Amino acid sequence: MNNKITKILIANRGEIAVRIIRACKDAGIKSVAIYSECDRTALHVRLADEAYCVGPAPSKESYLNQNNIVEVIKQSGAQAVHPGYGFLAENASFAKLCENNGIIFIGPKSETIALLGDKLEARKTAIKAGLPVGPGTDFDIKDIPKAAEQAKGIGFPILVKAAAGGGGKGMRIVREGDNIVESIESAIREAGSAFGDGRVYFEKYFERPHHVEIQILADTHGHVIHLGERECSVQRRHQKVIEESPSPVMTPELRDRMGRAAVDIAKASHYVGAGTVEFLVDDKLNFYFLEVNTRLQVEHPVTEMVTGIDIVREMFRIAEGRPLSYRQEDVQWRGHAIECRIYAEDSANNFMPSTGVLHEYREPTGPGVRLDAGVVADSEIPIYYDPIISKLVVWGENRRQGIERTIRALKEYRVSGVCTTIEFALAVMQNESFQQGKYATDFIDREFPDRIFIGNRGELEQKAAMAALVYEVMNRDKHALDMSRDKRSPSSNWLMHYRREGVKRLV
Amino acid sequence: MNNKITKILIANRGEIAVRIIRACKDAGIKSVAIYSECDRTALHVRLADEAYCVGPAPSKESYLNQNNIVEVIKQSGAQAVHPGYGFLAENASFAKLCENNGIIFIGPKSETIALLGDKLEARKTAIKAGLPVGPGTDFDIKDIPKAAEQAKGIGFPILVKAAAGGGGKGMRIVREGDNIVESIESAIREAGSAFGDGRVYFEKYFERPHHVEIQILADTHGHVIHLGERECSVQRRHQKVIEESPSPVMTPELRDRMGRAAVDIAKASHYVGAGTVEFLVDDKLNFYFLEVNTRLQVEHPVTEMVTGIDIVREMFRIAEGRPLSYRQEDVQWRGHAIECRIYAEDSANNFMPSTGVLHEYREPTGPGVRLDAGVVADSEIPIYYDPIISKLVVWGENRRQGIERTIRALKEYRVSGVCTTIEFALAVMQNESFQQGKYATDFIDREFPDRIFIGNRGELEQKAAMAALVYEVMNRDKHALDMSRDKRSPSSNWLMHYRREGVKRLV
Amino acid sequence: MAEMERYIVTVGEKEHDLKIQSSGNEYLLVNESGEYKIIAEKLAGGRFLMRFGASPEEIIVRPAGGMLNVFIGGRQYDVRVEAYGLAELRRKSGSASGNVKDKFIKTPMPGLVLATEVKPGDEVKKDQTLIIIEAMKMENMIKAPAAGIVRTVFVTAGQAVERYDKLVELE
Amino acid sequence: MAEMERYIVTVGEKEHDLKIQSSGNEYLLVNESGEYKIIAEKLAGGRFLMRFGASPEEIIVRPAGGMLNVFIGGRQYDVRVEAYGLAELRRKSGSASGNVKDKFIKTPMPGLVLATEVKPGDEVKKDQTLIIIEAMKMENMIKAPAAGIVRTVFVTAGQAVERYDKLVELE
Repeated sequence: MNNKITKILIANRGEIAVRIIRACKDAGIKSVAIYSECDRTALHVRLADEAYCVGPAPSKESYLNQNNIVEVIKQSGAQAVHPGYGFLAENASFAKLCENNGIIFIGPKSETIALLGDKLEARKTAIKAGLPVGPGTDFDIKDIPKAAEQAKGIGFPILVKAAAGGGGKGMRIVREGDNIVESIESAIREAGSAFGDGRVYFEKYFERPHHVEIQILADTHGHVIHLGERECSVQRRHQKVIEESPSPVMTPELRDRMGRAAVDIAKASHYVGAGTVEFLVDDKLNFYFLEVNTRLQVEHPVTEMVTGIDIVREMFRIAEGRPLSYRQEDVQWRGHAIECRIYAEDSANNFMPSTGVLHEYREPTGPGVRLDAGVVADSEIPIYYDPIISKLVVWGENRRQGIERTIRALKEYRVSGVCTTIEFALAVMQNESFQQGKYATDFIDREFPDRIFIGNRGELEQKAAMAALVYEVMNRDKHALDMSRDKRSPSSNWLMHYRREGVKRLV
Repeated sequence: MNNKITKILIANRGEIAVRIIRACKDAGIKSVAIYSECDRTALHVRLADEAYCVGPAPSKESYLNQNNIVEVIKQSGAQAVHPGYGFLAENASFAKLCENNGIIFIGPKSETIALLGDKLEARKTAIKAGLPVGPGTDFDIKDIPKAAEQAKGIGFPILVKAAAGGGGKGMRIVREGDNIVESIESAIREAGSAFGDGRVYFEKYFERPHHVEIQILADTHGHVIHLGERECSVQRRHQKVIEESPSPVMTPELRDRMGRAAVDIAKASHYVGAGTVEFLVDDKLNFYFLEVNTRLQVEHPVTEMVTGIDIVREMFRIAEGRPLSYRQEDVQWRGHAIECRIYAEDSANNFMPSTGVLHEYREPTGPGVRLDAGVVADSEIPIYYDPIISKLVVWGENRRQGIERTIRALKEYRVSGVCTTIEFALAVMQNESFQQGKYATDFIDREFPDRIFIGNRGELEQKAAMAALVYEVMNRDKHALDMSRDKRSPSSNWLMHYRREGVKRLV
Repeated sequence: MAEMERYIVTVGEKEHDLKIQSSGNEYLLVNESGEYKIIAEKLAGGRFLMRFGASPEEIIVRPAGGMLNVFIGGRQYDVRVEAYGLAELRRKSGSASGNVKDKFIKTPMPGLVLATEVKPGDEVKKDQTLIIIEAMKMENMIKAPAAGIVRTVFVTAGQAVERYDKLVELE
Repeated sequence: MAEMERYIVTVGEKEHDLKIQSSGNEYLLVNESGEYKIIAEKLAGGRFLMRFGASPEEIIVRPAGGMLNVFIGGRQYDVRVEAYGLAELRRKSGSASGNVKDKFIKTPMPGLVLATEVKPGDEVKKDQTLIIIEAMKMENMIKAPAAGIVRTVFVTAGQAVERYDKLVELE
């Protein structure tokens, strides 16, 4: 098959929809956005060639509404759909629905998604393909109290994990003495809400492994290559927040072995498209197969920065039935790339989601800086979706320069209206263990036991105090001036809280 | 000598000051900005660690005020000064003044600047070093009517060029029948205003050569390397507007020969720092030495994108007396980079400068996009300085992808308040000769004889017409609503021009 | 739903004859080649998201000197919107908008007058330099759009000028 | 030049005892370690360029729920500014600002109530889950800040809540 694609519908929102729309524009392909009612003026809608509403704000009624989406694909005349990550990206029934409707699903075949999406089957496939797998007892939880009993047999800590999972959603660590029933119930609810599939299972939880993943590309002609690894061990709430490539623990020899393992499971599962094979790596550099993510990954840009390969455009090419543009020996790595995911969350308050309007939003630019954002100034951050607003991806000649430039870039953001994790990312970049490349998945717990992510505040805190005071006095003076000029003073103004006789403000 | 630099004053403004401040931050060096009275809140001031006013808005009284600048260097405790490009960057007397005051001038020694800044001496040096030089009769013009007579002896077309020139300022082509006296006078005035040095001379003007330049780096230990070429043939008003690397006409063999020629003249002039050796290349790939720019070049980012080398940080290193980080064989080129200079000029109106406030200013981001800008939304573009506001530098795996991404990025800009050359850059990127890499310095005259740079407007023009009409009707309706709600209507509102009885507006 | 109204919208040299009717934030536009539905949503800072059928465009519109400045897809257009009746009237009376303006030569940018090259009574040729304005370190020659006689020179060397200030009157 | 006025400025846990005096856009601030001159220039959109001596900082200040939200150098601070006299008064009367608030457990973000895990009269331990709120596809357990007895539960499962809405009253 060799189908020229001229129009693609992007079944997603936010930064990844923007990313894919940009690839369409580069490739001269028309892009079709979909949006929920609350995303009417979202950035991905503004940038697309066409845009269609697919339902109300809740994901289940819009971005997960398969029938509406297929309807819009037909209406728009798009030949293909790119699902991005999350939402329907790893939903085999959606891929199947597309196949049945003659729509090219930009990703693996529905059988491959189903096979690798079922963690027990994925594990069997990995073993058959000769990959090392870690310890673990997998079963799909149906009877929760019974499962709780069985779990204790594995030995704590245990990981409750969504069978259809990804991105840390629907995942819970259960330690000795924790309320395992509550954890299971909560994981089931979260998985149901995030993936439309509430199945969860157990895995043995490793305390401090490295989370290292290999990017693969496979075409319809049986060619499979890997683009090297990404180190994803900086996680909070089991969600990756900072990724880099190469991994500080990697050696060329290990990359070669892990890369070949990733290619092997791809071949064993007749994989087509871009994918990611996740591994746990221990301190002795043993590695264990974890799972395959059958989609474009949030952190794919770090691989793009070091290899120079545009993964999304290569996905288009594969979907057209054309052979890969690269052989394994064409893939060369240069320098170092680091991604900081910027979330609309309050890192000072246990990463509570922070919604509202981005009154001020200015991004860093300059040497080595790539920005993949889903927002602009005045964007509204709705409560319904993943709170990622921006990915800062920085390239440096080496890891040290990568960190230096990332710190500089993080400090250049100017944001108001919602809380973000910029300061959290700064605290990580300025952490000594991180700078030395000595960290594993327990990094946050180990280095930030108090969950205080304030980096090297020092002098800045004093400046903030002084700035606030200057602002108060400036507005008081301005207000006093307004009062003397105009007897009809504004009524709904917070400045009115001042008492007449002075400058005092009741807080 | 090996002097650790901990604080640098940047004797410049705009995007290049921002660029250098970023390099300082990356290197952990304190940055000191200077500003004229009208640049009080300019972006380079906002980003620097310290900032000092050096005089009123006109350059001669501020950014060219050597004594004030040296005073501020001392006051701030900076050990070094980076001059950027333009202003004092190639001013030997300023370099000398720094040397005399124990300040490290980040650039070549004052003698080298003087030697290479004098075009007659530079030519002699090139000949001595074995470089090919083009035809031309050089003399410093003192008696204008006499010079006009002498010029005719060379044969038209003739180029009047500022002896202290650069960036196309103080340059005029004189063709058969033109008013040569007016051209000389105007070039002298412009050169005086831009460089504080009104000397001009003649060169034979080549009608359609390629303008190709080689980036060099030289340390204080006698090591000199080159970082390959930049193609700078897209020029208007003798000013480079779009540059790329590699050059479409380049071959590895020619790069090697030109690179070695550039290294030779650097060695012959005891060059230290970053520099650019400019050549004219004809269609048979003969090349001729033109001049040496003894400073950081506007278009240095394209070289940074393809080599991965941070030229500004390497300049810091050289200034500290340390050896270069690279040997010639370490320099590797990957992919293709294109720079579009975005000016605050009206490309629909003969590139007239456009000043005012950037009410709206949103930059493109995403894969391959680097932005070096001197402005943000709400920046004011003053009338006193170079109208460059932003440099869009885009990397692609190959030239085609570089152009595709550049077009996408150009379309992502959102600007209002001043005119820019974004559409001009789009027209160039969409031009067939440019896309085929078949262009020389006569590109603009040849491809855009009417000076109409509207790219593929087509459908967009109709959308603009419709959008304007919708805006009018929307505001008319809103105004009608306001009028009915509030009898005291605003008086200074342009909507007041509407006649009561209808929708008509007198224009 | 209001009635259809007819306008002449001029972009550059090209006149667009358009009819429009609005209902809330929906607009129906008609020209000789068909009907277009536009939904307009106001964003912050003079920006609009307008949907032309299914096709969204983020557009900035700013009033500027009697015209509308429309920024769309990296491009900028100066657009004039006139009710059809008035445009007809103007055309019939022969007062093409250009003519009145052209009598006065205005500065397209703020800057500093470096030199006045003509004086009242001078006969000038088309493209002859009248005034030299320095702005952003470049010299800009303001030239005669057509042959004529200089009636008034409004500026002198050394004087600062604002955008659209009158420089010279020709007759 | 106005007189020096004394304030307590609280950033996180830390109290800054500052005196200030203004003259135009220049401010003189004094604390125990010295004097600081600040020049403040207003930019667009709640932004300020403030110069601390020679050191410029672009700062965004926004009032938010009785506090000031200060964004500087990639970092965000919630700052409370109180006139010294009032701060003293408040401290003496022992009504530490935290106490009154803590009685009511409020939602730190808008979202959907997934479950209420307690009912009036329940005795709860510190860190016991009271309410589960879903926002942005994550479940957020709202826990008891201290041991106590549930007096009121203001919400029910399925209900949408706005930021700072009361969830539970403890006593």
